[in-house]
Amino acid sequence: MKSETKQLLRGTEAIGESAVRAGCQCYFGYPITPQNELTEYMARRMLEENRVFLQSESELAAINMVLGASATGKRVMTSSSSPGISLKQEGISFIAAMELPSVIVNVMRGGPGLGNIAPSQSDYYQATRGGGHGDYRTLVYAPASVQELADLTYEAFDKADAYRIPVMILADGMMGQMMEPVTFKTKPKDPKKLPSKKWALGGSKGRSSRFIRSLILNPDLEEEHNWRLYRKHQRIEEREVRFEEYNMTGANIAVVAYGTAARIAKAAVKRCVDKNMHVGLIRPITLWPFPMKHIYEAAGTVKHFLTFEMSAGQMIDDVKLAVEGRAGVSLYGRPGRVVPTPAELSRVITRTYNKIMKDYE
Amino acid sequence: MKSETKQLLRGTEAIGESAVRAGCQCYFGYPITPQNELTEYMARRMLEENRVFLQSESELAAINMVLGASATGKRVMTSSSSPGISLKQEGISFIAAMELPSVIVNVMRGGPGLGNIAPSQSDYYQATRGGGHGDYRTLVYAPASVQELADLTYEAFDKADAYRIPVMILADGMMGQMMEPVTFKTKPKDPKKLPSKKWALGGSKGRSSRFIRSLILNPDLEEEHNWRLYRKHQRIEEREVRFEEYNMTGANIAVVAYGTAARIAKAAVKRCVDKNMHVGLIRPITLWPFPMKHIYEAAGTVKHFLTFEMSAGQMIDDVKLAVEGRAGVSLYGRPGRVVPTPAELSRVITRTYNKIMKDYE
Amino acid sequence: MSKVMKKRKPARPSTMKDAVTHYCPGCGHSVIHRLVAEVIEELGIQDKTIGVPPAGCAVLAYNYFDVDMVEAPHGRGAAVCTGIKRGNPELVVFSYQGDGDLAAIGTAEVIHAANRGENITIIFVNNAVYGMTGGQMAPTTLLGMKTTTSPIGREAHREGNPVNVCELLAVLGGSAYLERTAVNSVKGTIRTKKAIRKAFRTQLEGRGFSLVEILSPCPTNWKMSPQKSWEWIDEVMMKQFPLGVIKDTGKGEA
Amino acid sequence: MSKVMKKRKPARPSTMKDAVTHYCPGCGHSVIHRLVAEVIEELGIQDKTIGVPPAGCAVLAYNYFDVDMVEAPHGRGAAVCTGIKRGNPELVVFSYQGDGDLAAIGTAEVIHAANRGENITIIFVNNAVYGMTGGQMAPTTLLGMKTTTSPIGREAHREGNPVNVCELLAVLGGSAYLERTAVNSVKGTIRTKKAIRKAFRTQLEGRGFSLVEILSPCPTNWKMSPQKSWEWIDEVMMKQFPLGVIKDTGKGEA
Amino acid sequence: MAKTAAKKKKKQHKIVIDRELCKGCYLCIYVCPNDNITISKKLNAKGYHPAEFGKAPKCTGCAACMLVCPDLAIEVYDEE
Amino acid sequence: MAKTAAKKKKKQHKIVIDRELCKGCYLCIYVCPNDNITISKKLNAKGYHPAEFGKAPKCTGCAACMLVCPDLAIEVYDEE
Amino acid sequence: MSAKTIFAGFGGQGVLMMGYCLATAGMSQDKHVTYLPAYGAEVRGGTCNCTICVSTDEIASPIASQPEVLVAMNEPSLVKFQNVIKSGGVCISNATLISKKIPRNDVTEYRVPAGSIAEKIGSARSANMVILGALAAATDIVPLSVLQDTVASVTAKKNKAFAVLNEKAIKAGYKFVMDEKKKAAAKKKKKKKTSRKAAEKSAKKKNVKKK
Amino acid sequence: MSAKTIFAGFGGQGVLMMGYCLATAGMSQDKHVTYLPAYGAEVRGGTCNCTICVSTDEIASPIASQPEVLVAMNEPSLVKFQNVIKSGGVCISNATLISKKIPRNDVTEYRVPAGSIAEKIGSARSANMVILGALAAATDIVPLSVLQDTVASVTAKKNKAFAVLNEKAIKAGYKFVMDEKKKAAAKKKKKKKTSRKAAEKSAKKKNVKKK
Ligand SMILES: Cc1ncc(C[n+]2csc(CCOP(=O)(O)OP(=O)(O)O)c2C)c(N)n1
Ligand SMILES: Cc1ncc(C[n+]2csc(CCOP(=O)(O)OP(=O)(O)O)c2C)c(N)n1
Ligand code: SF4
Ligand code: SF4
Ligand code: SF4
Ligand code: SF4
Ligand code: SF4
Ligand code: SF4
Ligand SMILES: [Mg+2]
Ligand SMILES: [Mg+2]
Repeated sequence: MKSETKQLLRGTEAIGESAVRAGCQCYFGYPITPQNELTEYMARRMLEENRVFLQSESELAAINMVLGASATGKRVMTSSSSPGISLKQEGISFIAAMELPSVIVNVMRGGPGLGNIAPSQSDYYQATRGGGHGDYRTLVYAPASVQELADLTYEAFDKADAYRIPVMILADGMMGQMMEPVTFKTKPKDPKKLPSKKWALGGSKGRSSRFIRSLILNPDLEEEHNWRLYRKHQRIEEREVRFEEYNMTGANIAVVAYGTAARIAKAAVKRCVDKNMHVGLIRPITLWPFPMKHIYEAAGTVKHFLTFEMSAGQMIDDVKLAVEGRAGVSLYGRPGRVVPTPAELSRVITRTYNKIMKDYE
Repeated sequence: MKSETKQLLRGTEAIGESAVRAGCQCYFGYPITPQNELTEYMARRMLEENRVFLQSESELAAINMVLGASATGKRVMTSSSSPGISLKQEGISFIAAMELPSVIVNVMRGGPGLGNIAPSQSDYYQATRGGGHGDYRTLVYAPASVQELADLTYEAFDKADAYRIPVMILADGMMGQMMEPVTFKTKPKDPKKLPSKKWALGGSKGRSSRFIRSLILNPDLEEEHNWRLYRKHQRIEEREVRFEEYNMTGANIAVVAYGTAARIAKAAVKRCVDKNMHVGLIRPITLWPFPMKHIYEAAGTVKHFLTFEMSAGQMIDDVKLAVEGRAGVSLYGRPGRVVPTPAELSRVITRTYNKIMKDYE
Repeated sequence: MSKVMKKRKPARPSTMKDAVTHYCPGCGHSVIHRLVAEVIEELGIQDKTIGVPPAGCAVLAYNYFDVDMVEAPHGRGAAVCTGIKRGNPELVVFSYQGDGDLAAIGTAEVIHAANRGENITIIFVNNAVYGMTGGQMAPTTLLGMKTTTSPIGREAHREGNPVNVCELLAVLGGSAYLERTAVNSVKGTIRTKKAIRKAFRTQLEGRGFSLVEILSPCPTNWKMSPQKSWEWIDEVMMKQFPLGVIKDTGKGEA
Repeated sequence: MSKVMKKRKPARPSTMKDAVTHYCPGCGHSVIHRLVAEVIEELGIQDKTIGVPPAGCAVLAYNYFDVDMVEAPHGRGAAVCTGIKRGNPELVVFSYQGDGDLAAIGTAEVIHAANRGENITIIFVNNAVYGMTGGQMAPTTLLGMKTTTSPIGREAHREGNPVNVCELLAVLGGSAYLERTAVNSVKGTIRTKKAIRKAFRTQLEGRGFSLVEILSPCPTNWKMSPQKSWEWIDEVMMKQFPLGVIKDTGKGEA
Repeated sequence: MAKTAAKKKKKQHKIVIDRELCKGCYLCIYVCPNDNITISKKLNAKGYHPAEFGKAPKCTGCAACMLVCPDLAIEVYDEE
Repeated sequence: MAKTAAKKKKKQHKIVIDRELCKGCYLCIYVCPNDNITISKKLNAKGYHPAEFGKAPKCTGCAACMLVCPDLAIEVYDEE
Repeated sequence: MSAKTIFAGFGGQGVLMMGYCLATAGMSQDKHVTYLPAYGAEVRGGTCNCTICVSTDEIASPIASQPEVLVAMNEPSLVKFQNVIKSGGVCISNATLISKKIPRNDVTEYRVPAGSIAEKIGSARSANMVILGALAAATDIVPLSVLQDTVASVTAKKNKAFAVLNEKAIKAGYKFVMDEKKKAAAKKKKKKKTSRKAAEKSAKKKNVKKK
Repeated sequence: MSAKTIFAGFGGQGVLMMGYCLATAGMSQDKHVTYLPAYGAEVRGGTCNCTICVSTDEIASPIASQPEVLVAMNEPSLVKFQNVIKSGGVCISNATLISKKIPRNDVTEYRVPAGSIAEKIGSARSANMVILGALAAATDIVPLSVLQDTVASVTAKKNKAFAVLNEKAIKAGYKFVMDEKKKAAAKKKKKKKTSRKAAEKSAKKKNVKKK
């Protein structure tokens, strides 16, 4: 898996291999479908690389092992799927509060409850609003191909370190299980040569001791801490927004979709374009920070935004927040983990298109 | 505590006593400040009433005990505070998916992480968007006085049963610790005389066996299930919205605040009114469903909405979603658990007011 | 040969639904299901029993058992049972859990249910592996055993030691009846049924927490034929997990 | 009397910060802090030690210990230590946990850390009660003992039995050194320090999981004078929690 | 078992295997003391070669096969 | 202990209690074999009546008080 | 009318009981009341306090950033809160334990030797009731009689003898402050007469200080 | 060009390996490819399948609701997927295990006795490779040579002898279908000649059925 040539990789493997290449030093995880292959991949690869792999007794343990390893400055990752990510919420809140860099992969399954394991996007709220308690955010990447899974996982480690924040890779069962050609574009990093972290713990040799904690009993200091986090979040909102556009010039209707849904959406939009409709696609690559400004600006000319989500409608909140009433916003949701075909979706787009354009005549 | 006369009660005690009066049959909980007094109150009272109190080994265990007892049709409650509620997210997602009625009290503390225990409102997202995985909602009450804590807790049990949904009481440390006069207006319910639940488990005597589960492997059925939940949510959105208004007729600026923040806001608004400003207050009592329609309509005349939250800004999303760009929306957030005084807040309102009115001149 | 032949008591107890299980050929779950169902039938408690299936290969147990059932999140069977039983002491409550479910993620819940002496019964299926998720290491995976997450074989210093659940629970004050059996022989199957009956009786007598740990083949993830799996239980598993009654606070007969 | 007097080795070890603790008068935590700090000082490991304080009365331990520390969420000390130690085998890692923290919410984490033989040390302060949250029942609360959540006294059938943590962990393959001591006498304090030293040594020798369970007074929540608390440990607590080395897989001297 | 069988010598026994329920684990074959069970050459609908009651059975009705059959595929019949 | 003290008979010992560090738990009083420690009548800033080294001490320097003092309030001094 | 009172002292001084009695007394007069303990078991030691608001109107915040009244049962509490008392407010301190005076001129201070008064009556533990009586005299939040009834009914459940003691203690505290008031009034008169000029001077500095 | 193929059968029939080889072959030709296994370890038993898409354009969905090609290795798989094949598509079935024909006229069906062919060659386990060869003949997704190279490099890691077997198997499968095609073409010609009318009639019913 070390060559820089194109290879056919499963989504979960691409994540794993990229993590190894990014210098991930510790992986802690607990099995859950549909991401078992990632845990299994790490079991093999980390052993090969003489790094740390540990199957924890639970997701709770895993996220707290992440907390511990990260506090010592290690690059560290964990992965799970929806119910397991729910169990990690307390830990994630702590990690965010303590500003510990970490990479968390959620290969979503259908919820709520045990749900099922077909592709789903119903953890959007949890990922973007912080399912845990308190004012915090995690940087959320939503890749739409195995190549992008690989690329964004690699970057996630750098962003986590740069902002001292948990970064989430949000994929679904299809992204995780699917194989596609992948090329690793950069050289693997040697964990021993990563820049050192000034804040990290490692024994107080040659300096005074320090501690990392989230308990701040003094309300004034706690408020200060929270505003500090807030300002960091604002910096991230300014700098880290990513999205992809397709055919947006002159579009009357913009479809907004991410991940697997965006792939379907792109094909559906193409079909519509072939039929001379002015339809475009906005694909947020970061879900938080969400491309607010961009969609706001697009709302100056776009008449309607159709969000397509494999959920009962979660991202639509962010689209509406971005649009600020300057254009219509509607939802095509498929919360049952039945991935629609491009043909189906293109019919939905067409219907919406005709209706909107009629209103405008 | 059984008399119907006015008595001085702590918020946590009012919740506990109301639960007992609502016929709560089982309480499962784990200590955490600032709601220990509720757990302790239940320890005493449930024993007196010969009902079930159990201090569980953890919040995880507690929420799953709730799941079990609720599946047999019992009226059941659990309570915790922010980190403990985070730990319960997986269970809440299951309970929502399985449509099991239950009452969950969150006496919020300041987060993220261990944070502190001063009054805070930073679990708004978690409560209203479902911090757990999947498409689900919980009905969320945000009382602003000890009397209201008592009243809404009592009702929460009925609503939970009526909609087969988890209902959350969202309070903060101040609401939980504070004592105020309380009158219990209705007679205590005898748990033995509660209407029976047709769907509940209890052994298959005289009928065929049944089961309750959230695993729905067939994607079509899972989608159907999710849409069914969605329609239920819509019904709740139509019927269960509650809010209070103060001085909204002719208001140029509306302050939006809930819970403790709303008390401060009301006093601050009064001060402004005394100074002849046209300022009103909207206090959502249900956070989900949020008074969307009402605020939308208000936005026809109100020029600006100032949300005041003891967080870095969470409810503001819902206010913006309601306003749809028809008026300005801004935030006065205090995420440090420093409760501002009415005087402070009235200065903020005044500043905003002057600026907005100038813009309109 | 042409004599009139009469069907003996049918293989399928009345407490099982008429469904084909999804289990792999030779899987121990199938047999254990039947044994539990037979005991429920024989004790005449079908209409007052509530079962709690796990997340694990037995996740669909409610499709097979003809009793009221409610699903538990992964590992929380003991807590769900506690909720049911505390609220309804008159019901018979059991959970059915795998070794990942009970001995990994559900450790705290089972220990505290046992410690409190919750009057419930747990059917604990130890197949030394996470079956449902595809053969990862379980707390009960044996030293040296290769799984998808212990690719070069489990070693104590790296992956830790196998957990002996019965011995662990025996330390706790509230555990009343703990036995380990195996379904890898005719005898073992008969013994297992006896143990299950004893466990339910323990509950019916109100004596507290009962658990039967059953060594059970998972031919699929062990990558063995069913027959070889049976032998492996004898030859390897039983060394780590000796059979027998680990604890019994009562005198009652089996 | 007017002779020249010289201060003996000062009471405050160099491994403690110059801070006044927030603990109540007579609280065992204060003493145990000092003992741990002294051992760290004596072993010369101050600059390679990482401590993990709990949620519990000792939540602010990082204000007192002069070593690197990182806070764990309630109950997760063992998991946090595992993360640190696996990533940094050269460091000395300990967590400091109360009985609610370790024996209730943190049960699974401590059991599995012990079972894996994580090479870490746990200082386990058993004061039979949730101190920080105001005196609720802990897993180690004694039968008959009244707490705010066992208002008529703990009874086994309702609130369950006290949990003997050392005895439970002793069953597990990876636990190397387990001892129970008490800080309710001069002798007990000396013995406790020895046990703590032995536990850290166990880690330094790479022998695996070590834990010292320390019976510790909580005069506030026991509603007793400090002196009465000491006596109560002798007269009541030690009956349920006998002192001594529960497990030691090595031969090394104390 | 052997004794009982001897006593009831005259009574005949047989088993019936539901070939569609059978998943071909062959544990029945493994336990049958009299080698009464064999493997069918034909696949069933699930794709397994089901077990078959042999041609020249010496069935004692011991029910061992039934007891271990994970898939409730075996029923034992006794002479009236 | 007693023996050692006897041998070193001529050396004197004393303790110094920091009255502001003391929280008044009186465990030092409880353990001192020679009843050297008493309770101050005056409160300290924290509101406790601190322990005080007695007027006629027979201090053997055994350090029992120092060892059990939870609040590091006691230092032992030995004659040079 | 709306008045916020902070009661502060060591744990064990009956600080929360004082607050509870005042709030209950207010409630019995159909006033709006809130009682807010400084919760925070998460930190042990230090002072303990509670804030009571009694008002004829709805109460916004049960927190007092500027209380009208401070009751300080020990010195650290006095130090902690002395600067937040509203200008023109009242400070009642337990002079048995507190030697300091409040370093402000815009606050009326009553230094009540509650400990010694209580001891004289029969039990040092009634010091808090002495202070409650003092409060009734020093402010108009609730009348003495209402306070007495409240304390009687609140403590009725406990011990009869104790109830008698409490009543005595309240009265004693009340009397002490009334006497002080009289003295102060007398002094003031005297002062007025003797040195009008000096008074004017000091008024600028000491402002509202009436004692 | 864009073609989706579903491979389906029992576990153990090498279904996933077939899919992997096809996808790899497509990739080696710089096409866009996706490989999607029907994951779902959460349910045991039943059939196992995977979907491969090979395309000159970006691939939207790796799921095939209407695959161009179905490879059915056992009867349940044929039954499960026979109705979703795109009209005009291809169905390759393992005739050794499947006696049924596909009940559609708008699909070209190749009934390849892969099991027996493979057995003749030397190992029944190569049945999947026979089918792969058949696929190369029946469709133009990837050329035979590319498929052969791919299989060689994929299986190279394993066993040399096995590689030789595989090559033979692929060729045999290829040949089988090519022969069938020839036969069909011949038949068609004949049919055309002999009964134009009948053909026209049946064309309405059988439509695109070319065999
Ligand atoms: C919170 C959570 N984590 C992980 C999973 C995934 N999961 C389902 S079953 C299982 C383990 C099954 O193993 P075991 O309990 O031994 O049962 P078996 O399948 O072997 O019978 C896991 C990890 C889950 N469903 N929920
Ligand atoms: C998830 C979570 N649940 C509950 C709490 C509240 N909490 C803090 S400490 C504690 C128990 C403390 O008891 P123990 O561990 O015995 O320590 P002690 O204070 O007695 O030393 C609890 C329940 C928390 N902080 N986090
Ligand atoms: S995977 Fe193992 S445990 Fe699961 S059904 Fe198959 S054989 Fe049984
Ligand atoms: S509450 Fe108990 S454990 Fe906590 S500091 Fe006080 S005495 Fe110590
Ligand atoms: S035991 Fe049952 S399933 Fe197994 S081969 Fe025999 S009949 Fe078939
Ligand atoms: S009943 Fe006994 S003898 Fe007859 S086939 Fe079954 S195992 Fe063999
Ligand atoms: S032991 Fe220490 S804190 Fe306690 S009374 Fe003595 S000097 Fe004071
Ligand atoms: S050193 Fe020993 S003798 Fe001296 S005061 Fe302390 S306890 Fe008493
Ligand atoms: Mg298992
Ligand atoms: Mg404790």
